[in-house]
Amino acid sequence: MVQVVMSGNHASSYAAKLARVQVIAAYPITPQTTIVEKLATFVASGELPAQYIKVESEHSALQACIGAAALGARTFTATSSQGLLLMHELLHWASGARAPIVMGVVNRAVAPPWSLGTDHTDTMSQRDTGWIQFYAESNQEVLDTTLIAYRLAEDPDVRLPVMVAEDAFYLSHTVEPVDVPSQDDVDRFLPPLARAFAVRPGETQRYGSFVGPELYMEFRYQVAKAMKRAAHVRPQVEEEYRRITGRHHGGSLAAYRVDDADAVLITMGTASTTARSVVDTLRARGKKIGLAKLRLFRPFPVDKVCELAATVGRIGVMDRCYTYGAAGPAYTEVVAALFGGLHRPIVRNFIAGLGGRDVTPEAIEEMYESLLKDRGPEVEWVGLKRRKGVTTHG
Amino acid sequence: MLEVRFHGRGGQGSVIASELLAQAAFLEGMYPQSFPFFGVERRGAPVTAYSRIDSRPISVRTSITTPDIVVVLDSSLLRTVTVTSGLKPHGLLLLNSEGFPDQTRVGFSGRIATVDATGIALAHGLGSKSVPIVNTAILGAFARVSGVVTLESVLKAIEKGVPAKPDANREAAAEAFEQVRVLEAVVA
Amino acid sequence: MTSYETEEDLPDAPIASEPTDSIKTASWRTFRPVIKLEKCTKCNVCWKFCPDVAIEINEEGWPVVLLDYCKGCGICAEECKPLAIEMVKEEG
Amino acid sequence: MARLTIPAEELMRPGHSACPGCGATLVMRYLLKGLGPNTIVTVPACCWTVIGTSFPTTALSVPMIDCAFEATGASVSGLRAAADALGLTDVTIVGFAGDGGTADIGLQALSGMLERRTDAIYLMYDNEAYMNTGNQRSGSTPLGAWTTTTPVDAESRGKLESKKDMMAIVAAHRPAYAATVNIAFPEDFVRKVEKAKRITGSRFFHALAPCPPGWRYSAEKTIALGRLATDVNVFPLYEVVDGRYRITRKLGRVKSVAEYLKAQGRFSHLTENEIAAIQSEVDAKWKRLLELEALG
Repeated sequence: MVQVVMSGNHASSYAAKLARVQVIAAYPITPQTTIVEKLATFVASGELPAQYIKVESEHSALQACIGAAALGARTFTATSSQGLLLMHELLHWASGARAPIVMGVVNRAVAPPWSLGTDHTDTMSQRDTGWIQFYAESNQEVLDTTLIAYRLAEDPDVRLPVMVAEDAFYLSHTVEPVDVPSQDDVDRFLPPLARAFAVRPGETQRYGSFVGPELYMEFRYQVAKAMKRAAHVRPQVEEEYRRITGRHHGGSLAAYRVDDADAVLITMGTASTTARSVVDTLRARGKKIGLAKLRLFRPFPVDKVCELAATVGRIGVMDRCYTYGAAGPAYTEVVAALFGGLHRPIVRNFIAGLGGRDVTPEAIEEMYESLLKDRGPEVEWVGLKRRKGVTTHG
Repeated sequence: MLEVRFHGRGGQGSVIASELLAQAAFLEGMYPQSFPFFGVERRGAPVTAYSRIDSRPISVRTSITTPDIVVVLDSSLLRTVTVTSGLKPHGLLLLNSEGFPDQTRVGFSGRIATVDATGIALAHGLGSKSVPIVNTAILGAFARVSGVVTLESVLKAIEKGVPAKPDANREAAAEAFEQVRVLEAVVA
Repeated sequence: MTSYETEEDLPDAPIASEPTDSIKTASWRTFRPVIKLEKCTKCNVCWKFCPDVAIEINEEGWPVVLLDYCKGCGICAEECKPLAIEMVKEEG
Repeated sequence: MARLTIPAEELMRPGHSACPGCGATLVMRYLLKGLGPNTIVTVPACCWTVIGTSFPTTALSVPMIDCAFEATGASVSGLRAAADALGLTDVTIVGFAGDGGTADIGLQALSGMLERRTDAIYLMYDNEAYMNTGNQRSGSTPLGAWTTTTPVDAESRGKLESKKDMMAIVAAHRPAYAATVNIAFPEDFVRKVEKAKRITGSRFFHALAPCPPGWRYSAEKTIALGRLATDVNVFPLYEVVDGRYRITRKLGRVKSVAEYLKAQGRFSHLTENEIAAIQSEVDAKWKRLLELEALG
């Protein structure tokens, strides 16, 4: 294991290389480009003997991976924002085909207006497509989670595609020290892909097929079951990764100083780093607050959220995204998770950091203060520039 | 509420038959609902279509599994499709065929009506020998034996509803109305 | 052919692996080709042009219509140079 | 007994759900006779999606991989890359798509595949409209043809635009091989497929697939109509090898296009001068093809 200062994007490329991916199909889009450029150098130098298909669109990128996965090759792709939206048709296809594809997504706002800044709208819009979805907080987490994603995707009980999301620029183009595991360690953790499902030349097999109303639900139920099993397989895989590398990123909902907390903020991605420092500063001023980093959005950790509500009376959910006509998607999922549980904490939704806007310590403090008040708006756009003071429901 | 199931082959006009029936029922102030079995229509391959007719707005949107009337536009289907499955015992089976089928083979002992819709259709130049267009003829017979819609509203529906040859189609329906014959139910 | 009734019967991915030979498309036809061997010159044109692979050539080289599958399209009769094939209406 | 003029092995099974007299099934049948069993076919949304029958059956003895409507070219590249990565070097990868799936929605993916020199075959079976959805006009529908979206009425005389010239578009990508094939000439069809099998690089086929319900003719005429299409020069047979054109069927006397048009219901509305306009277009294209061939 060696420590290298590298960007989040390169952390993704190194992970793909260490995973000995066999087929890469990718189309460039800011800010994902340095992932695929780095991979191109690995392939060109012979360090990574993969087939690299430089496709003419993201839609084709994912279709190429699905084709390759059908034959049993380990595949990788990466994209952002508009590219991910163009892939949408194939995202559903990949889960339906049980293709264990791993994709890096650099979260970026969707147009119009054009924006290169980070924003979770692209990946959140894919929450119904049957992909397992991780949101990383650090470059280290990007590398580790991408390797974990392959073990999870290829697990015989799972066999689902996995998305590893990282915030544009805060991770993708930010360099920081990253521990790079050795190839031997990774080979021990991640064996070659068993061609269980793969179609073989000469076989009478049709991969995809066509059904009427009598069997469609049953096929799709299998995808639902696989996603449920993924929730159980993920902790085991992450435990084994810790055993081999010594690193663990806190599971699906990573709690920090929540045990005696009056209020806890749930955050995703890089906002969690800043929020964690605010917890320490406010704790030092006697405020009993905590943080829970929502790292796994699909399958959604319902039990972990209910566990949190058992001890915390006020939960804030920071969404770096917004569902028009409703609320932030993470907030909506948290409230839904709690509805079936025993506890009724106050839950409030904070919309912040859209389009790459900084989520500053002040903004985080504002969220905690609002959360600690008895009455407040259900959804608050924090940091929104408006003439009127109060930034209430959108 | 009355439920009807049409059996035919791709290209024979079963779906249009169900739509024409809906139009006819509507013209008589009733509430119709007609829909095809959405599957793979291939010329020659078995096709099913459905109609519901009621005096009140129809309050269900499912496929029809226990029809009151089954209409078979091509009796060669009897060899491969159990056209009478779910047909209510006191229901009606209307067949496009020259003679009466052996009831046991058809597995239905209720009322059976037959009409040579193919002969009538070809006599009026509707469709070809291999793919006769029998839907309007069978609807004329339907008007007679179903007691649900009158011949007059069937003819009016045909006027506006058929893609081609409205006159020939109307004449075929009227002729089938005359020629249809009914075998009363063996069961009391 | 294995029957697939419930979710547990299904393969883990949507993979179909039974050949369509189990599907008899005979019911589609209203006409059936009848080959008059006395006119047949064993030229195999009927076998060659059948869209349903529903004509076989037996050991002696005669064409045999597989009535399980023939959809009665009539191409064989149309293309048969010696006019050895006639399309006959199926009984009612 | 006459020797078989095309390979005996059948890699397409009976029992599929094509319409009686379907040209697209013969396209598949002859393609697989030419390529043999070590072949993997990827198919987007098209008639063959349904012809291939529903679960649990499949109409091919070789693997068939379904893919999205717009992405056949990408599915081909993905399969080829995986085959190379997994050492399945001698398997032939084939994209098998309809005219709409190739000339319209799938054109970009095809262009990408050709530009990347993917070592695979892409065959467009051309029934000249979106037939699986009931005969709506595609870019490949010929001038003047009736379809459900180019009706014939006071304000509309069938399709107003000419058929998109896919062979020209593909040839501009300089593939290793491109050819037109016609099910009415199975020997020419299979010979070209066997030739293409021996070539590495991107190879393309434009296959005519007459369609009884879509073109509105009686099913038994599928082969006769296919033959006529070539004999009136509507669908000339030729191949393009490294940019050089070679016509593989030349006739002394060419029949008039009217005979071909009048045999199909989709053209039954055409007036004499509309037919004349089509005839002059056909003649101009044939003249151009002869010039291209002469370039050598």
